Amino acid sequence: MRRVYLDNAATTPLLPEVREAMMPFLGEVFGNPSSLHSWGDPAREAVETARVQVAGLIGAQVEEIIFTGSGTESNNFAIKGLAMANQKKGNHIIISAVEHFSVLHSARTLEKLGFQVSEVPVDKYGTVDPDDVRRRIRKDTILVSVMHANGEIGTIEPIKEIAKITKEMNIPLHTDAVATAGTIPVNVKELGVDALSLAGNQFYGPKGVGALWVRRGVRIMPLLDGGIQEGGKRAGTENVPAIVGLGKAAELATANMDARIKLLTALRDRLITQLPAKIDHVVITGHPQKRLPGHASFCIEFIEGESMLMWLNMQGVAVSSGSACTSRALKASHVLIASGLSHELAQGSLLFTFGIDSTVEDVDYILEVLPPIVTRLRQMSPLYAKFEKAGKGVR
Amino acid sequence: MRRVYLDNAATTPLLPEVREAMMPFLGEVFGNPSSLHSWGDPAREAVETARVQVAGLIGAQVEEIIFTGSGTESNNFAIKGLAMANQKKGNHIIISAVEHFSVLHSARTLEKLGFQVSEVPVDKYGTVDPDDVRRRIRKDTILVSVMHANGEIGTIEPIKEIAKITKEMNIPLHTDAVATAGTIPVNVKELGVDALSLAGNQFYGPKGVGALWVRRGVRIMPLLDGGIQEGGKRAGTENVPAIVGLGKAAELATANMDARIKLLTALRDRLITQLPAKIDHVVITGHPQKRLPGHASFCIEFIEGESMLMWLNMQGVAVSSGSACTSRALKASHVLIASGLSHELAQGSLLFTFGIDSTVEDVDYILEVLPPIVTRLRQMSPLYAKFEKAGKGVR
Amino acid sequence: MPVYSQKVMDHFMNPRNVGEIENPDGIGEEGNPVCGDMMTFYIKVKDNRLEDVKFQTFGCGAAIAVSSMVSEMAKGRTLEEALKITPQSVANELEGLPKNKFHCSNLGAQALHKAIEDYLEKQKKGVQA
Amino acid sequence: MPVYSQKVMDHFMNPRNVGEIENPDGIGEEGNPVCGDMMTFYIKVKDNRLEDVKFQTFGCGAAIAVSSMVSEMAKGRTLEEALKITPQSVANELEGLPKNKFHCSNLGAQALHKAIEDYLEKQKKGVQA
Ligand SMILES: Cc1ncc(COP(=O)(O)O)c(C=O)c1O
Ligand SMILES: Cc1ncc(COP(=O)(O)O)c(C=O)c1O
Repeated sequence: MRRVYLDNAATTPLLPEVREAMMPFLGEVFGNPSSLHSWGDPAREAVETARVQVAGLIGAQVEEIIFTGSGTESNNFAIKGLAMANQKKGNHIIISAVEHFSVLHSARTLEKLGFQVSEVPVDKYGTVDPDDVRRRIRKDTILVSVMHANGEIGTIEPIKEIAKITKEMNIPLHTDAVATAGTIPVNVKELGVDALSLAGNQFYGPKGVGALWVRRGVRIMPLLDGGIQEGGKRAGTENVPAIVGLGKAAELATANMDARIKLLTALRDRLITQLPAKIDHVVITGHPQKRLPGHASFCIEFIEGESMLMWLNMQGVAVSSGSACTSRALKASHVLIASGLSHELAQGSLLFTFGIDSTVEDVDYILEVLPPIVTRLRQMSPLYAKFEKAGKGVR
Repeated sequence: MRRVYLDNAATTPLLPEVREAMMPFLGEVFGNPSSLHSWGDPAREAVETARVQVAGLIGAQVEEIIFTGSGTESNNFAIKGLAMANQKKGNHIIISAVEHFSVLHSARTLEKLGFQVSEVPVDKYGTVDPDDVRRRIRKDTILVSVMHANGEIGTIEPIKEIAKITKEMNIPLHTDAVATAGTIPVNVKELGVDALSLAGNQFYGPKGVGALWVRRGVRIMPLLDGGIQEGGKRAGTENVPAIVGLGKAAELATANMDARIKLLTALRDRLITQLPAKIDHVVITGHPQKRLPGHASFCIEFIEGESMLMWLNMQGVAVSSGSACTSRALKASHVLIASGLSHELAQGSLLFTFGIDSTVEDVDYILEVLPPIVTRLRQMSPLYAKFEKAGKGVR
Repeated sequence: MPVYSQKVMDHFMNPRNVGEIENPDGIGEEGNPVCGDMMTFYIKVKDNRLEDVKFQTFGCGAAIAVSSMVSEMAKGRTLEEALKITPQSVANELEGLPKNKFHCSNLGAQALHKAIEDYLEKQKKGVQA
Repeated sequence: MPVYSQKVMDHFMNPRNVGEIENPDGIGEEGNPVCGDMMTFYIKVKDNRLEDVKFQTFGCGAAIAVSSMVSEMAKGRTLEEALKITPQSVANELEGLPKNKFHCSNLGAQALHKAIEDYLEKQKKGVQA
């Protein structure tokens, strides 16, 4: 059976070149970078090389890169660490309504500790209006965090415009670039942000490693206390092979970004234009243009995501959904709801995220196998039956 | 040149079997365990297999194992998470004076947040007296944390006896078993603790992965907020290859523990008995009997650790030191100072930690190369000159 | 994939008794799109027995399998017997349901009961009228 | 290993002028065992020149290399010239020192200056006596 992996937003495969780069550090070169003897030297040098590579990917100063264990850790570190370090100036933070849970729930935890959190709403494309950020800024606002792009609906947020406002007001701006760094150009200077999260497994690097970039001079409290690895900002023995892999993945992403974007955009656009031609009552989620290159997301009306996902899986296709049944919390994606979709429509969420191994044939395979699945499921859907009887949509 | 790695306390090499177990997850099997499609299945199953293996290592219930990114993260999670979750009952926590920085500095951070921290002193062997713990327990004590064994001086602490006290008083007891789990028998039921930290790179598993065991029913607040991986207790895409490696390393440690202990104990005892016969004015640090099997630690009087370490390194030997110059914070080991050593003596700290690849020849090589180094350095030491003139020790 | 039993997968892939009954004797609806699962059961009753049972389901794999299984368990049974079908007995017949799926998707028995109640209600009204 | 320059490694491995001078004209001690580095300098002065310089050092590689370098830089110089030796000039001659090592281990120049001051002090006293 054809196997088609279209869930690169969940995680990407490791590039062979990245694995090759990691291998020595899973073998001979096992030293601890903190060690003063010659077993530590190559490990330490490898970590510093990776730091240069990651800094290069986002146009940062090398010493400003802090390696972490995941995108989630980077976000927790940023939100909690920046808020805690600036507590004397105030206790109000602003995030968008479509942030990843690692930002959202970090903010919830801060609320329990006495911080106040404002959520900026989004429009029907999931886009934040910078003026909505401005309106929420108060005298005691100490942090704004808006993601660079959303992994569920692909929408790219106007970070540059938000940064103009936060800069003017002298408030640190963090952006969760887990979905963008290594995928589209990300330059911390051009964006104008003060802190930025990224993760290896989003651009063909390893799992278990991420980075937080924090502009020099911006104070942050460590999330992991202990030894003085990472300039005293993130304790713990460095995960050398994973860091090396992240560095290599960053280098390859920098070198091949244009070509990758070209490929992914073509595949995405093919699916986005052709799927609605094959299936009625399909809504594209996220911004129609300002979206991640390999990211095609839809809601298919009258039916539910998990059952589509299961049928697709039986056809060898891997996708995601933001439906309640596919989430372990059994709640429909907060991103879809924040974008104004009804719960009913949100249950029909399907998310195709292409990767650098994807092909036109993959798209065509989807266009072939999905319509009969939709038909089948609609035939047993009470919502579809009602719609047909009423002769109109139920939205 | 002979290469002799005697710094296994810093990190251990990856066992070939462990690497082999990890390899598929750095290749074909790259799925996200949270994914509902068939790319997620083998990743999820592998993580659950590893959970069984790690639970087996420490005699825990499988569901009680939470995977983390390092020993440091496990300790931060335990100290901060247990304290925060029990804040309503009180705000006093007790730790020992010889804890690893990841415990010690977590406690410092809690102090900044309004918690009160008592430190239990240790005797000259670095051993905690359980009665000293008892004396510090107050009505508002919500957490006690004492490490299972110290990585710098090898001393094994009387956790069972401390657990009797904390159980009687109904206070959660955490133990940092990073230096013991996978090395000596660790059974959470026998120890009687409520939470326990361990790390992969201490027993021939990978870097970048650890685990926290928390007894069912003990409340803990997440350190990493976000998705609901790890039962909602530790968010972030699982580091599948590293978790698989940790599981395999745990399995091998369980199977081979007795043989390993026998080997390591013999090497340790050979060095501990013979080094003082070859070099005058050597002090053994840590407990003479109740110590980690592969752990031989000394202070060599009148000279400083880094210069010994450099000379040993030039002879192909890797060791550690607790001297100020070898620490990045430029402070002598708090463990040595807490054990009552003078700063002067602490500067002469040398730490040999054997591993399963170590041999009798390694010990003999040390006994051959170290004495001339010590002689050479003492010849240029003003302290040694004074001592010789005075005709007596300077301790 | 969610850890579904073979039985669940079978009923998900080949659901029995899908559809609508024209002029049914009773209709029962359960669930709502917010939690992601919704089921409608249609019944035809003859001599106190469920002569026909059909359903429509919007929902996850488990919800579809549950509906199918309920329809199969109910068909041909007396009303009293059908009212004894419980979420637990459905789950048992399906050789288990994932823990987190139990409550949300296992609404089939309730939907069936509602259809029977609807029938009984109508009967009462018919008698009264 | 700490990132030491070749020059540092050379002086660490082959320190020049190690030892004590019998009946020195001046002695200077700097540092203490708490911070981990301690140096003693001995000087012999003739015609306002450092005829001989020796040292003893307890400390890390950098501390040993610094002492050795200072002794080499000072030997044969006039007192005035020797007093112009600074931690920075020593570090420069050593082709750099790791940043975190600069302060703690780079006490050689001070120890030398103390020895010279000791000598000058004694001279003064000798003149006064
Ligand atoms: C935008 C964004 N932020 C953060 C994360 C968290 O990454 P992880 O689960 O790898 O820690 C993700 C994961 O997909 C994401 O899409
Ligand atoms: C007793 C103990 N606890 C915790 C740690 C922290 O481990 P890591 O630096 O791998 O996070 C160590 C490291 O050696 C240790 O010895």
